[in-house]
Amino acid sequence: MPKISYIEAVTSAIREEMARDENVFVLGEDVGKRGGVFRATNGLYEQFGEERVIDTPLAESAIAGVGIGAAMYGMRPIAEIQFADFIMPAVNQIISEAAKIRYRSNNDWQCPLTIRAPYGGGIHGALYHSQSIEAIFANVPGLKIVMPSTPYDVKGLLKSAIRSNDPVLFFEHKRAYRLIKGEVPDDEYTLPLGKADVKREGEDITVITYGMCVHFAMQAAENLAKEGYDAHILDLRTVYPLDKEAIVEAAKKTGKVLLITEDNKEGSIISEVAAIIAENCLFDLDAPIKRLAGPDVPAMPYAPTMEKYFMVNPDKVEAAMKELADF
Amino acid sequence: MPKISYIEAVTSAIREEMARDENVFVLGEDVGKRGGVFRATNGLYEQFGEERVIDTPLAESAIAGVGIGAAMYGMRPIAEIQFADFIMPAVNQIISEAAKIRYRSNNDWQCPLTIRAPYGGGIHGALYHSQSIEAIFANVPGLKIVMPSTPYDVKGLLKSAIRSNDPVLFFEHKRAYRLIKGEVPDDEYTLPLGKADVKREGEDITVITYGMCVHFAMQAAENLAKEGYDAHILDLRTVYPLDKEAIVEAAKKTGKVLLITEDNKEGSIISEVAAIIAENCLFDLDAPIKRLAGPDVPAMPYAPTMEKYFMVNPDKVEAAMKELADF
Amino acid sequence: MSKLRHHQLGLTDDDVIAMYETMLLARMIDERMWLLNRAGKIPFVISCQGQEAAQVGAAMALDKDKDYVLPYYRDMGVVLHFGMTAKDLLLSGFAKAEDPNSGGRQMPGHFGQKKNRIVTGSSPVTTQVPHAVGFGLAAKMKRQDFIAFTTFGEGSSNQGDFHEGINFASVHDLPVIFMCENNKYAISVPLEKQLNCQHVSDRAAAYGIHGETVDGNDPLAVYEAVSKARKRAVNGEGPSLIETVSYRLTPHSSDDDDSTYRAKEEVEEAKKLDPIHTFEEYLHGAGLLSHEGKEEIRSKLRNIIDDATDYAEKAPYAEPETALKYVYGEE
Amino acid sequence: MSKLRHHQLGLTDDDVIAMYETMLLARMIDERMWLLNRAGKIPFVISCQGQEAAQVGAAMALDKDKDYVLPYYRDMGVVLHFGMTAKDLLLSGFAKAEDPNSGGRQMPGHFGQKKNRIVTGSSPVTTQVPHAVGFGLAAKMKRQDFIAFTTFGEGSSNQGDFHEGINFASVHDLPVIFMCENNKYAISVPLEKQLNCQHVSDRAAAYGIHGETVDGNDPLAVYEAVSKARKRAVNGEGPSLIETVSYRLTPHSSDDDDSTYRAKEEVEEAKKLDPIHTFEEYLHGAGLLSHEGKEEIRSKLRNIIDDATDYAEKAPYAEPETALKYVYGEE
Ligand SMILES: Cc1ncc(C[n+]2csc(CCOP(=O)(O)OP(=O)(O)O)c2C)c(N)n1
Ligand SMILES: Cc1ncc(C[n+]2csc(CCOP(=O)(O)OP(=O)(O)O)c2C)c(N)n1
Ligand SMILES: [Mg+2]
Ligand SMILES: [Mg+2]
Repeated sequence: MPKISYIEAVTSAIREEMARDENVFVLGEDVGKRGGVFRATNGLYEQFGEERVIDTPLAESAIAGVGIGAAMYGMRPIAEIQFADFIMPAVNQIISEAAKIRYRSNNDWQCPLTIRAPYGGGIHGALYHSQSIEAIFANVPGLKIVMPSTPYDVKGLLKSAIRSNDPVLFFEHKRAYRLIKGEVPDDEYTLPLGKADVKREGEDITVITYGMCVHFAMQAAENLAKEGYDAHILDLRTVYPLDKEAIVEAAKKTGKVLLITEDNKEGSIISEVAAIIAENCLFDLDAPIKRLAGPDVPAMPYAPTMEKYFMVNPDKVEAAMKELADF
Repeated sequence: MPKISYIEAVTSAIREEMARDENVFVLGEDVGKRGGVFRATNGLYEQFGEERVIDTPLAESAIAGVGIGAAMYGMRPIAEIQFADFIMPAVNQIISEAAKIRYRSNNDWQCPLTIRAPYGGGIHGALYHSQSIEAIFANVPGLKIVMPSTPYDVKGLLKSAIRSNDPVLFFEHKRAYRLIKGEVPDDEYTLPLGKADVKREGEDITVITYGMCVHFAMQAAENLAKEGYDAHILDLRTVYPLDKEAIVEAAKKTGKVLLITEDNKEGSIISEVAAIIAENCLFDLDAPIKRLAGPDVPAMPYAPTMEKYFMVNPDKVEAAMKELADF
Repeated sequence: MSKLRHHQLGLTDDDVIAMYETMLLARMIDERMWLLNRAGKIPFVISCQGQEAAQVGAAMALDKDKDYVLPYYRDMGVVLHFGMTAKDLLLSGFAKAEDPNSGGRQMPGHFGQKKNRIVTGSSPVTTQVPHAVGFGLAAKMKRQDFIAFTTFGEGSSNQGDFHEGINFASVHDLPVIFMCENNKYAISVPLEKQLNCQHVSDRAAAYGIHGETVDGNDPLAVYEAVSKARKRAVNGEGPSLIETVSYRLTPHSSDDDDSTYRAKEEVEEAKKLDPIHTFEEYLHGAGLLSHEGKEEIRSKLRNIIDDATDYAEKAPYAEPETALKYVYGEE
Repeated sequence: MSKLRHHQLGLTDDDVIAMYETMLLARMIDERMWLLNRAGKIPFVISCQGQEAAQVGAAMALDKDKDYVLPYYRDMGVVLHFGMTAKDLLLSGFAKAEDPNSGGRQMPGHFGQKKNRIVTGSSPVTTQVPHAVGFGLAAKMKRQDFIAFTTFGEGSSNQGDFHEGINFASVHDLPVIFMCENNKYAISVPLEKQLNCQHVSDRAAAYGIHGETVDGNDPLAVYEAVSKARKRAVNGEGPSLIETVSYRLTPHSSDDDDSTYRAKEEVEEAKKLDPIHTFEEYLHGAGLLSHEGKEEIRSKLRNIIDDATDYAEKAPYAEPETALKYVYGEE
């Protein structure tokens, strides 16, 4: 199988879906000639023309709202928000509109819209180009939130998002774009939304996480394996609504659970994961649930000292895993 | 002590703060001549004039954003969002701006803004006049979120919010406005932000909740007391950042914990409460943590059958408490 | 050629009688809703009263077999013309399962009915504006000759979505008609505290598009403006911003008490221009509507509304646990 | 009376030399930042190049001891005039603890310095527009004679906050100047894909306020427009929308490659109107700047920048755990 980068997986998923279905189109800021500021839509303008790869005015509420309208008509828009941090002006359209269209119309209308946005830190992006913003939407029934960690998952899940008849927020880790490479089959495939994935089987401790932290955990697990600790790693992939069964199963498997997010700790995705475990398999636990996350400060500073202090990294993950294993 | 209603506590807190400090002013839709659609600002226009009780254009992002600017100058604006559901267009101003002003300026600027909004269901408000929306903001360091249950708490906490040098979201339960009455001293007092409050001491089970559900739990506790069950009830009051110490103490006290919110369950405030308990006092628990919440559907329907089905109510609370006590 | 205005606009006598009937039906359903509300039978009403001419005049200028409408909560006149029935509207008022708008999930006034191309709406104002632009974009991409028509109040024209949506449509010359139903109040806040330009339609200049203000009490004036806007739209000449000026004859909603912020005399003065009456006079003057004809129409409509009310009142609510349905599509 | 334009505007010879020096200082700091970026010493630059005339011309028309400025990320010329120093800016470029804007927490270009009434800014565009209105509201409520001045790009004039903010200011006649620095691009997206009106200032009509477009390469034209706007503002005549038209001479930022979306020739053409050169020519023609005088100024500024660079490079970063500070105020 060929190895491609995380961002190439994004581009090829979009390209294939656009070729497959003429109702699929892309809209966003700088997605056309420029091919996106990260170049995720690179080449699509040339291949599909400016009518299907639309450079919009600088206005996120319109990007989402126009996408919603087109989706209700029957198109399958893929809206790009340039940085996840800039999704905020579109929150009303996403939460009040996209998420509620099917429900409020008693299944008469639907909104097959995909919103993509790069998120995450560790790239000197400072307060407004580094945030994890999924928690804002992770209490909004009607939405699905996908945050893949590998090129394989990116491609399969992005295709499913585009084909889904419901709105999907698809958050891509911007540091993973060029850093993470992986095997992706040439043949067409999709992966189911809403399903977590065991990325490593293990017996001693369970790590549940998503995004870049999956890679940190995998790396730490290899180091710890040499010391005789065997980690089980569950990649949530879809962070809302969560795959409760997979979470409970993974927690029960080892009885020691470490939850990791690079988001601020309080009120994050892993809070709900902890709640699910505490509700469903408390008596299977041999240690308190442990959470590793960013500190509760507004966002990641620019200066390298403070950015590093904020960020979850492989060392912090390894230390937390070891501490839990030794509990 | 005189008994006043929940909404009278709101009005009198604002009136007293406006009288005390000329920098305090009110802005929002219909807050002037109309005195607010719920009449929370009743009489203030007459008393303080239209310059300090400002009917704004119908634009929430401006209400928040203009409030932020005025607050940075040194004013103490109280912005009313007519229904909490309509805070969505202001999310960018609240999350990207208000919450981060102190941090991003390294303590050079600050934003003493209070945003009030009525939330909550059970008033035939349907999908867009019934929601609990606190979870959207409960992952945003820099904000404080207050959701009081009694007139006494309303008055003391709203005054503290107005005097706070940081932005505070102050969510008032609209069904409580006229339904809930309570004693409020004539003398000036304030209550600390960030502190939960034990509303009932008990030994058998712990209920942790906020807003209208506090009253449901108190009512259920009285019924259950007759059956010999003694409930301990903690009112969170400030739902972000949470009062971790009080939560852990309350959980430890009985070892059986019921968490209640009228919000959708997944990703709600009580998810974080569960996580805190699972992290800090797992071995003190005698039963799995139990959560009672709204179902994970976009929002509460209008038809009375479905609205009732959605809503937490005293019967559902009593049943859940009893089940937990019998565990 | 006839001197009658409606003939000059290409409308037949039957057309204007139909126009009148739809206006009157909207008014009479609205009045029935208030009665039911005051009798404690339905929890909420939000009215079209005073805006029927703007709504029906505009709707009749559209192609009701092709165009998509994204109405706001007062637009009973629009949805009636587009195929919603009195029964549908009463079912919505009573929040019954059979309500085609939402199955009783939303308040009345939250219109939506896919088979009639009435696009589902919500409560937060102005969100429908970018949606309409999305429909316009789809028309352009799919080379279809429908247009999208959306409405909102003058207060709502101050929301960011108004600006962002119209700007997008203007850059791409999309076939969309934006119609502001200026009724002088946003709940209690009068026009002059909402905006500082003379006409809401002055805002068209910000987008380089056609802007126009017409008398919202005159259905023929509105018909004319919207007809021309539709022609421009399908010819690729881009969107238009039309403002209809009228007056909100009722309180904002059944929860409102307008005596706290406006004088009775002001309302009485506005009632003199009530479009139902002024249009009746026009039809009378044109020899199309006699006193008896009027009474006949009224009693016909009253029967329709009586039947609809009966039906809706007796219809069942949705089962409680159906509240769990349709969060996501069935896979 | 002198025929020299600056004299007619009430500016002394010293004033225009100061104007030129501030423009040039901004340009030279910006150039230094690019060198440091390309040398791998600082991670990010976003430029003022091409907009110095608009920025300094405007800033000099304000009262720098009273007014509040809410600049956007390119406004180095504005903040320099309001008292920020080369050292401050280099400290920000290097993200050092002593950076007065944010203590190294924000990227360069995110200005803020309370003592100079430079209001802290963020990355999401246009959020500063309603903030400026809030300062204007405070001025009115507290009967102070300061005004608020805010800037943004033409792309950013399509955000909802532009509309909502200016509308609010217009309804309340607040002392605010909204200045759009139109540099023809929003990253890669050219003007004609951003908006459909001829001038961004046409949008003033939507708010019934004064709108005006001026040559952004001419600091005197900008000075004049902003002076008049300030006068109107303090006289209670409300806000103004001023558009300065120039060109973005650099890529969008140090992360951008503009060759993917615009022709070299277009940039070269625009460089002929580079305000640094055209204003030099004006001063030369006025007999105020000789070749030697120019070199003297340049070498003075170069020394200042060298010192600032040295200082900033050696200055310490904030300690890691200080990242926890200032989430909330100390009680
Ligand atoms: C975003 C938002 N904010 C506030 C409200 C509450 N609200 C409902 S209608 C209304 C006034 C609307 O005025 P206008 O746009 O003039 O329409 P009208 O009701 O006069 O027809 C307000 C403030 C809302 N529905 N949505
Ligand atoms: C809300 C938001 N969306 C997107 C961005 C990313 N972004 C930064 S600058 C920019 C273009 C701004 O163009 P313009 O307003 O014309 O200002 P210019 O950079 O040309 O001076 C974009 C899209 C942002 N900062 N904020
Ligand atoms: Mg109105
Ligand atoms: Mg620009």
